[in-house]
Amino acid sequence: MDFNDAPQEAEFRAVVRAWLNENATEYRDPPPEGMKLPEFIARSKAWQAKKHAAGYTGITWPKMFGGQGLTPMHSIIYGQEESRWHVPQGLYSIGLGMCIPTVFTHGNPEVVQRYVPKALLGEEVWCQLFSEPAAGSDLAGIRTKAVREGDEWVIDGQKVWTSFAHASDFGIVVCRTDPNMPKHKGLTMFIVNMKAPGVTVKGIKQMSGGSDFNEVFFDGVRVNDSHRLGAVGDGWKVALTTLMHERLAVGGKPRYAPGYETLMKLAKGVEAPDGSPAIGASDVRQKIAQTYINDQGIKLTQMRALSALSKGQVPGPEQSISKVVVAKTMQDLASFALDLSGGDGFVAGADADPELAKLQGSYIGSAGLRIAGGTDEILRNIIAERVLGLPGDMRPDKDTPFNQSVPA
Amino acid sequence: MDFNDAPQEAEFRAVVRAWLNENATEYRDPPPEGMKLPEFIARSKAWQAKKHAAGYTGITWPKMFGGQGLTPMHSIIYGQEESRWHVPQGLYSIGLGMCIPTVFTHGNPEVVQRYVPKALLGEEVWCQLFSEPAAGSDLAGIRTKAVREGDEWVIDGQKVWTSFAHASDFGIVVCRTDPNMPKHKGLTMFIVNMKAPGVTVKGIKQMSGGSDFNEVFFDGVRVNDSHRLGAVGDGWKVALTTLMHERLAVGGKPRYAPGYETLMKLAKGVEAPDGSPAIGASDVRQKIAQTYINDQGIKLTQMRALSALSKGQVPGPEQSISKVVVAKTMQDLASFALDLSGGDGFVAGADADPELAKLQGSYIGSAGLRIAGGTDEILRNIIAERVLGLPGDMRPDKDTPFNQSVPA
Amino acid sequence: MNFDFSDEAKELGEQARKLLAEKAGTGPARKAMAADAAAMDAALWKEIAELGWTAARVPEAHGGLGLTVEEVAQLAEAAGGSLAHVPLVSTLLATEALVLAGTEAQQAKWLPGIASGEIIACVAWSEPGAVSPATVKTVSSGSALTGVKQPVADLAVAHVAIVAAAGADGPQLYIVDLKGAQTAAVETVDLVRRHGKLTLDNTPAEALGNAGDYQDWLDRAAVILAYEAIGTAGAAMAMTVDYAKTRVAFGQKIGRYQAVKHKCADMYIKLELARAHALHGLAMIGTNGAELRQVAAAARVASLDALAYCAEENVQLHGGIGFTWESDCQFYYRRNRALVAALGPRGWWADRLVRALEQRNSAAA
Amino acid sequence: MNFDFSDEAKELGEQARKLLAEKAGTGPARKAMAADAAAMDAALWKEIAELGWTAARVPEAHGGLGLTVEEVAQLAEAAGGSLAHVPLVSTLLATEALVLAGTEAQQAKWLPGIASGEIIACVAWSEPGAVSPATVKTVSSGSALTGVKQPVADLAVAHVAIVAAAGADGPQLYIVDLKGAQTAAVETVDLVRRHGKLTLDNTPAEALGNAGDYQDWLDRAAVILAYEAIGTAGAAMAMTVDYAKTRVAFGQKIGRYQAVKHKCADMYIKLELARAHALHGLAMIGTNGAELRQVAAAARVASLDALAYCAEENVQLHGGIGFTWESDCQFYYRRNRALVAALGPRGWWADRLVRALEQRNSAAA
Repeated sequence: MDFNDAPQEAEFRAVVRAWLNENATEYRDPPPEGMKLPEFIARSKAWQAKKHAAGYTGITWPKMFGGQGLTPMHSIIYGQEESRWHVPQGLYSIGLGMCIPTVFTHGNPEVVQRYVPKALLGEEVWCQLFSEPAAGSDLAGIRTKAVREGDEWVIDGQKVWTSFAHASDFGIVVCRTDPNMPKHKGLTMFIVNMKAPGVTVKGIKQMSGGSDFNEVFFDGVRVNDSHRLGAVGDGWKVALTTLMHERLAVGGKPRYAPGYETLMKLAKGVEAPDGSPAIGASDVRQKIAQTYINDQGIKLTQMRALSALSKGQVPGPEQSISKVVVAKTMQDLASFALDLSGGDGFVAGADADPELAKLQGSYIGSAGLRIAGGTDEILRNIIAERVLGLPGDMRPDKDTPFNQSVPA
Repeated sequence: MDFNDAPQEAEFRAVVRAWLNENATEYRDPPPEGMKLPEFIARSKAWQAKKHAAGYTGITWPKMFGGQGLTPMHSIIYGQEESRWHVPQGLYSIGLGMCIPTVFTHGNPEVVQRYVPKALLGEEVWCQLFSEPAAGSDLAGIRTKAVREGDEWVIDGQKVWTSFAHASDFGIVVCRTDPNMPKHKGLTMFIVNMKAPGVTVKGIKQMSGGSDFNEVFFDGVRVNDSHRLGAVGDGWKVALTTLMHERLAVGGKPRYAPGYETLMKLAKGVEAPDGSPAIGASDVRQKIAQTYINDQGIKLTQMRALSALSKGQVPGPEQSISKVVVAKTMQDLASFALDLSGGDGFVAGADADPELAKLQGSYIGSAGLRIAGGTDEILRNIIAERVLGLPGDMRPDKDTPFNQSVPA
Repeated sequence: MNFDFSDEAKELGEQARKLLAEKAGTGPARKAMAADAAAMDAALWKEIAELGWTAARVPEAHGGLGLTVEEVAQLAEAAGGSLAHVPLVSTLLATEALVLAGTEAQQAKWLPGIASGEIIACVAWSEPGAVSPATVKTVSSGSALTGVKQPVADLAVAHVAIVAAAGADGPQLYIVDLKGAQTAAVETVDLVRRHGKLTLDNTPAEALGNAGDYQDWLDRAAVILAYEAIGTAGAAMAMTVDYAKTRVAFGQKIGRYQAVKHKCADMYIKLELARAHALHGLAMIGTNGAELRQVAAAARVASLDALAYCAEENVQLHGGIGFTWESDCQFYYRRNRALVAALGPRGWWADRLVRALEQRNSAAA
Repeated sequence: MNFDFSDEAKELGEQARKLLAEKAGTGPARKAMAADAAAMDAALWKEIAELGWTAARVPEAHGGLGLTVEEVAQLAEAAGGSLAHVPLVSTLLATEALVLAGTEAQQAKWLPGIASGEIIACVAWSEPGAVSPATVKTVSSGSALTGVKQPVADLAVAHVAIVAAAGADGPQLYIVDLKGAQTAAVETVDLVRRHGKLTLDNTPAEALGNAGDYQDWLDRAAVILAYEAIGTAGAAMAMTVDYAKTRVAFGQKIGRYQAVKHKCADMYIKLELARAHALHGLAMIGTNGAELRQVAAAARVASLDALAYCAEENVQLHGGIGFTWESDCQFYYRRNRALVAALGPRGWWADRLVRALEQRNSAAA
């Protein structure tokens, strides 16, 4: 048992590393703080084009769609190596991770031809338009409607929690096309041009003060039927294939989030109730141990999954525990550490100690992380139902026509 | 604000105390261990007769049923004073606390006349026959059936968790009299003679080794219609009035259960990881504090309820939190304290330290306490629904005829 | 047995909740959050003073109403529940110190102004590097203090500060007239309530009682702040419960799901435990009960537990919308941190509780 | 990356689970619980020995199979899951000590008999008044020990005990031949596995390695026992999940209720965290990894957490029936206490984890 690369993995890693050493030099240091969106987009496009030319885009995609036809392990190794550099990240993760696979799986040949290459090259940015104000955890509760008019569909409604909508050229959008069918059955998926008339994007400010998401309003937006993905009424099935990719992406502890080391360091400098350094207090030590167990346990669980991938097997269900453990551990750690710091843990902004400011960010950010990509509650349902085989919750509206459903 | 008796309460307490000082002298010390049932019954009957003669039975009952017509506060004060002595307890608590009030509320005059006085005097012992193997938390799932034959009903089925069934002369039993009605609507309540042919009582041994409950089997047991309590089909409503009394009874920490003081004492004698006495370890101190907060908090919450009673008001809903807090606190404390004691916390029976043996009893007993009289889960439902007004769980079988109900 | 608020206290609480439901709450809190907003709602403060809330605890001899700590608790809970943008709790805490430990002259100097609302008072125990009220680095020369106090709630609008600093027998309280004092605003996690930094550089100060009085004041402050926390936690719980009754997912109100329902029940359980201990604290203050030290600590710990849980799970049960800037969830989530900082953390108070139990045990032995 | 059991280890685990599902489990455990039952299932032990499980870890030179600790872990998990009434884990723990620290002569003396199953071995570190493996009051005169060891699992059937006692550089291990040793049965909370008291009164003993070896053995024992706990916890979880799929209340299977469902999910989460650390422990043992100290402690703590939670909530989710003597819930509930006692409590191991992190940090600095 070991954590080493298999020989062919080591070889690929060496090639990637050499290429990055050659080509990523300008990303040695973190980018300047407060970069504006246009510059971020320009930098992202430049890097994506470079990667594309070198054959590091679409690593796991079939070659017929411009991919490299390699294994998930190759993709992970590339990602691990790239993450050692401060290359621009995020702009394409949803488009290439979720949208375009849906496009090439369900789109007609012309559409695939038109959109996939430009997306892979980074010339066009994509977003995913699924969630709505009344359809969050219950994604099939979508109300945005698409009505057919000849060769076109007319979309009206509102989407929410859309990352990079403001930077996107296109999106995939799930709409209700038949409200007389039960909720999961009357949905259809489309490609929509985010610059089309009637599309309005509005940033959502979060509790943290940041704005990572948008609301998107559709007001009579027209889409040609050729831009439909999958059959009319099959939108739920199509969306599920998209979401499968999300579950894999949402997982470990955010890269810079404080962990047990933060608490160890902090506890050396503050006092326990008896006046001695808090690092000697057993409640502090128990918290350090529990945080180590949770965070490190998730890392190791991910390594179990990687080992399965490395052997060409399908990973077990164990990685489904990642986010629910990581997010709550972050919140508990931040809360405990800020408590421990008294008034200093409360003073913020320019007046704050940088470590404590990070913990404050973590305390607030973790409240969002416990929700984004599936709430703690939904994830526990998923573990219990999909992993342990327990029956689902009662779903009184499952078989009712959507427009006749009365909430219980 | 104070914890003192109001003047008329103090007066009553003084009278009670004087009477007990006079009459309870033989109960100054705990009874010998391992007393057999017949002796316990004999002692209980003797004490009940003495109380009855002095006017301390049925304290809150209407005078027309032989009660004293006093307030709940009087009853509580009597109970507080009595609990300072080791008088026999338990044999009548369900009969007089739950069964007989149901009898005199719903029985016909002859039945009341026949049963209530003897019960109050302690001559006849009563038990309550509601729960069944498939009807625990979901009490309305009762399958024991009663079929009418002329003036009689014939009962067949099985009850479970019946305290003192083996010592009882009579019981109140809920039966399904119409399986074609929805589950809550086809039930009827009867008085049953526990010595009647066809009644079999079998003790249930618990995980703790003790045997506080019984199974009761009914095999063609005949009951005259005059012994029906309430209308045919009203058994659920009648049972609810009985259960209202239970909710009030199930509550605080068991009298001899270990609490924070136990942990304080224990932690002086064992070592923390650094070799110093564990009482100085902050995780131990946090556990002491949390246990104090929970146990003492419940005591104080009960005092809030008593204060309302004392003013002639209806207590608020806050006492509904009692059992769910107390039982889990007991389990957590016992687990923590046994952990802290290493191997000594595991050695049991004759080889164990008496304090640790008590904690072992508490660790095992608390697992039962978290279930008896409403599981933690049911009690949280009750708090959320009755106190906070949240809607109930989905109940797919609520309106289905009982005999056509298919579990979801 | 009479373990309950007096009818008078309940009535004042009713009045306070009613007024603050109208004049305070999350709407005004949102306005107060703006960077250029005033450091307090002066109009509301005026109304509060006119209603006699600041006079409640001030003895009649000094122009007050001479009411009990029960009334103070009712006001603190109402303030906490409404997030009222006024220095009410700060002033009540300072008043309690003056009532407890002030000389006749000190009371005569400060209390009439407090009663009338003209004088706003704050309390300043916290220091950079201090994690609890036990740690005080500010030094006293007898008649002047030197040190830094931060974060101090409502410092910007206060006229007088009750300051903890080293004394002959350990930390104790002092009175510092803020006229001309060196103060600055400090940013905090709570964007509504304003906090400041008080730099004492041989600043004139008068001792307020002794080291024992400081400890006694901490007990009383813990009980009063427990009520503020209970108020805030209760408001967060109410917000959650309301949402759970109306929000629909998967065809049913989310309040039907046990995961949601049981968290609401746990909020209620934690709140009732906090209420029990806080009320016990009031009873002990009212009767000079010997158990106050342990009871106050229990109230502090239980109320912080209730607040943290209600504030955190309120966001959680709202889902995505609860994490937006537009949602009111953030007010309770942020205030949670303010009330931890207001008198030191859970861990220190839990330890103080156990110390009190140990002392009682050894006294009994 | 190859962070997984070897195929060989998996195969042995498969074999073990299959045999023990047939020959052990709660039915035999219930028979073993009777006061007059034998202290082990001798027929099963014979079969186990014939299958080479006791030989797995013994070097080929001493008549064993020379397999790795991965096989040991698989066997421990299978034993834990089946509650098998045999001294398998005790013997595996003792074997690990002999393999780790035994001289050639010591290995030659004991390991062949262990490999063949003729010699049963137990480990005796626990003492009255000791809360952790750090506390050892038993003294050594060089060639003999004096002290009391209790509770010792499987003492009644063992031929040799690996005993912790004071050495020159702190506690260390010794080998005590139990022929003629003064032993007695002690009652424990676990009614299935038998424990005993070993009274050492100048009893001949041979040092087994040094103080450092004792610490290293503790790490390995923690990892092996983590697998036993994972096995037991997994069985309790499986019992809960099975029940939740079939038991009906209020017209639906109780597994549909989120209160039930989420507790099952939490069982799974805790188990997977324990599995991750325990597997890490195996990897560190296999590669002599420097991080073993912290990893073993993490595995111990995480596995105890998983076991306590699964055992306790298994009773809870069964409701009344789960608290009866007839229910199998009690086996896991009681075994939980046995496995805490088997190597010292959560708190001590959590502290050891942090000490290891601190040492790594200061070494890195």
